[in-house]
Amino acid sequence: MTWEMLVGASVLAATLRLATPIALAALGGTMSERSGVVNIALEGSMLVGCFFGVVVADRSHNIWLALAAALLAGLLLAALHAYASITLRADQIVSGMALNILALGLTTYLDYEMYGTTGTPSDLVAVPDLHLTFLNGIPYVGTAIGDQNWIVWVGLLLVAALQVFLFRTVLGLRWRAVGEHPRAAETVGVNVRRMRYAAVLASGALAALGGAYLSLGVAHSFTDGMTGGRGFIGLAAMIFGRWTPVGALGASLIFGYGNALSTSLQGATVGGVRLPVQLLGTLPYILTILAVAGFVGRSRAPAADGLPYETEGHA
Amino acid sequence: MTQLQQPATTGPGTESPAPSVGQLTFQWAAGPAIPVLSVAIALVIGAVFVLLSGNDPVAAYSALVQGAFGTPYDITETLVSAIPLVLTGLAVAVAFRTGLFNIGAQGQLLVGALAAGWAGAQFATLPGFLLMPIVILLGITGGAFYGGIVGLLKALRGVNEVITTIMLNYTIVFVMHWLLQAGPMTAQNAFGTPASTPIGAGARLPVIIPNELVLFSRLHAGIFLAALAVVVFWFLLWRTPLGYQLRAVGLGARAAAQAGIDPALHMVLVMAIAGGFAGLGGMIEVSGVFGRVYDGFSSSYGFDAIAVALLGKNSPLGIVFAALLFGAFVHGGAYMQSHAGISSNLVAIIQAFVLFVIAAETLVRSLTRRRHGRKPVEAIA
Amino acid sequence: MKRILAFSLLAATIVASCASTSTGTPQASGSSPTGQHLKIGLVTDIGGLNDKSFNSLADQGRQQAQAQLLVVTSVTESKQQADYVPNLTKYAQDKNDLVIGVGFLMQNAIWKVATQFPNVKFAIIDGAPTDDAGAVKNLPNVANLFFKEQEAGYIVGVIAATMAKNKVGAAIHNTVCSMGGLPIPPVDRYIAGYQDAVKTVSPTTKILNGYSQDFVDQQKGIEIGKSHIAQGCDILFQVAGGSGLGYIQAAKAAGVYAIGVDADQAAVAPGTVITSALKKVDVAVFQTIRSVRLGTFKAGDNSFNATNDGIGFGTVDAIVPADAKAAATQALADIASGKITPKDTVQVK
Amino acid sequence: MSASPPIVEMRGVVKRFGDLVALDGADLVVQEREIHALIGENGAGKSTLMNVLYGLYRPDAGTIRLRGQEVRLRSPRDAIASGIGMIHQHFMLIPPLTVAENVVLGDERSGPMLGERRLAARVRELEDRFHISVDPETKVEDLPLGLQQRVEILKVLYRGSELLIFDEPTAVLTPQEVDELFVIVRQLRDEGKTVIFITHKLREVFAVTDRITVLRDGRNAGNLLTKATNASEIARLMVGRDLKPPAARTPVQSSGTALEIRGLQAKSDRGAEALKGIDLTVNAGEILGIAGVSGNGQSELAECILGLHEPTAGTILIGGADIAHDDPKRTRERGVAYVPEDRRAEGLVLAFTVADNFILGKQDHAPFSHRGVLDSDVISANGDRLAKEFDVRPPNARAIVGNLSGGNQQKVVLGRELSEQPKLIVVNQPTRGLDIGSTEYVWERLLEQRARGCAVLLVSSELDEIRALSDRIAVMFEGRLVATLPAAEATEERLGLLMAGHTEGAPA
Repeated sequence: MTWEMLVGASVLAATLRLATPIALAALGGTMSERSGVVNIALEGSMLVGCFFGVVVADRSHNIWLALAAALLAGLLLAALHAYASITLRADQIVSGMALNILALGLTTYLDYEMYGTTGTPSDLVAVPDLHLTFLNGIPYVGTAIGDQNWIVWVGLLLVAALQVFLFRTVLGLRWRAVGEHPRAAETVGVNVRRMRYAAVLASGALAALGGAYLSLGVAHSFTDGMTGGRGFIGLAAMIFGRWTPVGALGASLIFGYGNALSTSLQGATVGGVRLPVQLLGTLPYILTILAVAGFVGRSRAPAADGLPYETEGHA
Repeated sequence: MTQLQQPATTGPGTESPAPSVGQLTFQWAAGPAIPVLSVAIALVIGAVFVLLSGNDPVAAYSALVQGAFGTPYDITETLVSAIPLVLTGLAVAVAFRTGLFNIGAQGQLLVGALAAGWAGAQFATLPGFLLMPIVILLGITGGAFYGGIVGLLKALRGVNEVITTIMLNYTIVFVMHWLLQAGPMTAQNAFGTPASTPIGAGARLPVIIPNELVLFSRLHAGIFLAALAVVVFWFLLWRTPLGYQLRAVGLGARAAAQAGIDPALHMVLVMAIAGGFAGLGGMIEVSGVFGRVYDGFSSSYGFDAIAVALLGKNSPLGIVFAALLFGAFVHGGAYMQSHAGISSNLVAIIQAFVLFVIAAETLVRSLTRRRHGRKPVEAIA
Repeated sequence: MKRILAFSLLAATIVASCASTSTGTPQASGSSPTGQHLKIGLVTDIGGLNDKSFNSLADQGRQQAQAQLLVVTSVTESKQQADYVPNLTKYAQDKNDLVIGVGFLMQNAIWKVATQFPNVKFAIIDGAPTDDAGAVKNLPNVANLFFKEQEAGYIVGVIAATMAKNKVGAAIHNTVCSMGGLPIPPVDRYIAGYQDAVKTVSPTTKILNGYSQDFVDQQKGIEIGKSHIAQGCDILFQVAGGSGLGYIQAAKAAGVYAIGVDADQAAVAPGTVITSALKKVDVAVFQTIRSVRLGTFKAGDNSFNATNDGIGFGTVDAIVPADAKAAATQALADIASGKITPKDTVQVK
Repeated sequence: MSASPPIVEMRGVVKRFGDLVALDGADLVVQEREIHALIGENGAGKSTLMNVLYGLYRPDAGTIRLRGQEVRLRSPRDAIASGIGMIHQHFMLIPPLTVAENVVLGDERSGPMLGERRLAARVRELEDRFHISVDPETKVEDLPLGLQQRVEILKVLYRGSELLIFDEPTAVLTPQEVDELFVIVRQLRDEGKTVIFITHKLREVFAVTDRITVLRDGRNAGNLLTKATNASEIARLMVGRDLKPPAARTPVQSSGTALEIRGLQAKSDRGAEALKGIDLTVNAGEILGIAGVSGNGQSELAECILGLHEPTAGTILIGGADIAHDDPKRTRERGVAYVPEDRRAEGLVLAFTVADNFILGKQDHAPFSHRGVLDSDVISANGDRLAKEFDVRPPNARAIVGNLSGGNQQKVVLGRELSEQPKLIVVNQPTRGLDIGSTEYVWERLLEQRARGCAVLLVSSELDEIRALSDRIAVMFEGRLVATLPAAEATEERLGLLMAGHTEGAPA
């Protein structure tokens, strides 16, 4: 085992790449739960984002349309969740689970119908990497961040923007108020339902951006179930990050780092003993548990998180 | 002393109680009419999808039903598919009853299976009356241990169980790869199917339907263990002080605490119990179906379990029915594909709609409740 | 259901007499036009029809048979490992003439079901009937369809080594690498043959190997790929299903070369995928169905290897020099003649 | 006054919730620049009527006129736009937000960005104008309840309301705070505002209001001029009968120390020093009242005794044994009963039945369980018996507790806690939010226990309650007991001063 394997520039670069989809999902979760709606359909939103982004990229050869389609798909799935949990006051967990299953079934089904034998085409338009050539000469930094995908940077920007939005703007204040005490917000004229709809839709779009990153930014193709549970890990990152965008990013980075290590440590030996490659795979998960147990401990959810809200006037 | 998930309150009043993750209080007591209706609505929506895919919904559903219940063999296979779902469904439900969201039934099932598979192979030569209890016990203990970790981390460090269960689910998948591909449990068998050494004959759950009755049935004695587990679940929760305590913590942690029921302790207990149910499920699959542990033999029992528990309203009978429904979907879905040429993924879509409509059922319920005049608690003052 | 049946019958009748031109399959001329329609069932493993690997290839073989032979076929996807037995049993109960299981995970299931239905023929891809104790028990009604993956790996290894040695195109670092999904034998046999070829053809070439620990997740494949490329690797051989597509994508993004697996993956990334190590599951399925049709069904081991065109290499990209291609063709011939026996255990882990 | 139309005129308002008729043709007429009391027992319809006026509920029948104009108020937004503001009984504040954020929420007037400092300045300006003082940059969750109420008032003033509705505003305040509130309310009237003051406390009606509307069972029971009426008349109108005089106290019968606390220290959940060395004793057959403003350590004291809160120093002796570090289970085994402050969150499992709540904490021993199995026959018989004995209405032990009224919920708590002959009862705010009838009931039960020889530690911020029940009264201020007086010496004025921390020169 060498330092290069643990903290080399390429490990950092991989950390960022691997953290990005998690962070986007976690960001989506944060926005939704800050308004008081638990959205465990993030995984589903990511997956439909992956798939429909690829479909439209294939049909239109226009990356902007493809991205828009990805976001729209995630948003539409979230809209179902919003309708169920806000309008119908359905159980938010059940609805979210249902939509995850739906997303997996639907994308797998359509993928087979559309690309069953051939796979998605090889000439898909994609979201390019951003080559920061001026960093080339700088050791470490150039390798670490010089060739990241555009969506990585957009994701980082979104973290900053949403942190400011939630905690420094008027709308953010109302957003949080609705998640903490919807009655109080409503008595001062904040439209709880509209706010929550916006939040859930936003969360779907954010998760779908994470999906689009995977399919259009990274893989340039679609395979069934390619999100591989990142939406759920994003959920964990949201809680670990204490329902703040910056916290969610931090949690995602820890997870991404563990994941990067499980790659970089392959072949490494400790005291002459080779690390079994299978066990390296546990690194990101164990690292996350240790991090949460070690220095974060309990975190408090928004007070009204997961509670359906009944507008008084209709009683 | 204990950390509670109750929202902090300002003045003396709090929000009126509303169902939340931890407070799924509704029961099948209100009768199965609404779930049955929900399933029907979901089937209609599913039919639209079948139509859109260019197939005949009537043919599809008749193949689905025929595949699941068409012959005695199919019925026994539907039961075989339902057994692990019953156990993992109980694992999710018992935690829900104490206010915890156990996404970890999947991992707990795998640990139970590994523990049972290890014991069954390690003591393979023991006679059944000795070996079977050991294997059952190890399966339960393995799952309970893995679930208990979640409870302990929550009790001691306040770690949200959603995080731990998700992470532990993934962790065990990789540990299992190692154990069964290149680790201490790996069997030396032909062409390297990653699997453990076969368990001894005494650790096998016998098939309970003789060939003369149903030819080649796989229905094994695990169904009795599953039935017993359902009874234990019911008895534990509604007939024992411990169950009372678990439900009290789930529905009112602070009230339970002041009455001398330590929520932290009960969170550990309930996660161990949940893990025990799931672990037993893993043991049953190893002893009743496979005879050894195959790497990755369970891809989704633990996740379907969440749907099963929710669909079954966390009640014993509800879980049995929900597991049977999902078992029928699994087994009948295969037949639908081979005989009606309909993608098995459509079954997943229909399952999703069943759940979704169940979720939206709250609407129906709240409408009926409103009509019967249960006023909002704060409405009068 | 009837509609589908009727349509396939019609199609089968029309096509049955036509000579096949695809994928070097022997012609279906032997089929008797007056014979009964055979019923064939195919059971995938949990990878499903959409795996773009052996399940998908097996299904192509089935469809080809449906089109060219006088057979009625259907397919069932397995969702869990516990489904193998009932899915095979249902086909046997429904009086299929041949039931094909895809993948070594079904070895025990095929043994169980085949012993119960001695009058039904079975075939298993990548395996042999295995009893509950894990011992291989050949059965008179089961054909075991084996592939010598190490031979396919060896041949593409020859191409990779030749290019690396001669520093062709982007391959300038004299380093080649491979990535498996998990270190399990069917994966490692490919990698073993590949490494054996490189060591034989170009002993100075550096060899790297890694595992994505996954057969689905593309991003993990990409990360291994990036890590390999950073270490100088410029020819990447993937043996990891969907995850391997990510490995190819990493090569494409870096402008280096990749080698596909199982199916011909040239179309995945033209210009990047220089060739593919083929494991002709479709051929094996088609031939087995045909053998039932012809009455030449052979129980026990059926090896698909260099001698019978069961393995091979796929479309060779234009960048590959003629000498490399010639060396590969020669290696194929040498393996077929027994001059070369590729190793089947991985040397560079 | 007849020159201009009344600022509020509600006529024939009907509001039903399912089968329950909350308002049955209620009228309310409020003139401009007056402080108008809306008085009635719990369930009389006061809050419902105000929620209709505030746009939270839509009436099933009736009209609302504001300054003669008929209006339809569909939401609080409409009400606010019409110049109506409500100071809610259960504060509509968001604990993790700052005072300033709470005040401006929904009407931020600051462009898209918040600009915390600008907001704070704006709120300070408002505070200066109405002589209300609270730090705008503190988080609401860090404020005592009295100050939180000021935030509620600021919220309403910030929105330029002309009519302010105070919904039971004194329930959580100390006498000093009540007086300060009255000053603020009068100032508001003098600034030209109109105030509706919902209460069921007669004293407050006479202290501050100009005119009175009495509601009973959703209908008007009387409209009176404050100056021209008296307490017994209003009480009769409210209750529909004459009130019993407060039960007379008999002298302490027994002696012997039931509870002895020495040097008790504890930190609050937030880590602040909550108890700074408490010494007290409670004798058998005695009620010791702990008076004080909420948040001065009373809850921590009660919770330390029970074992819900870990003391950092000191001893708690019961029967000679130190129970300071025992958990609630062991403490209760020593005969300690507990009536918690927040009965909905702490006292009861709302989703359980009445019968199940009666055995909370007793579920694991005889007669309710034997060898780890619950005895459902005994549990339901016990439920029926206690429901009857403690007058729970409806007298159905299978009813879900969450559906009962506050008074009946408290009866369930009492039934559970008092039915096993405890040696010591720790009672925290036992009548908060209860109507007169229920309050009387709770008091009687506590006095009964005292008569039986039980020691009672009564924590209450209601001076009436403390004075009506206690044999001795200790006053708590900032984590210390600043004085302990015999009940006879504890005048309201003296207690009030002590509660505010004035230990010196308190007139006897």
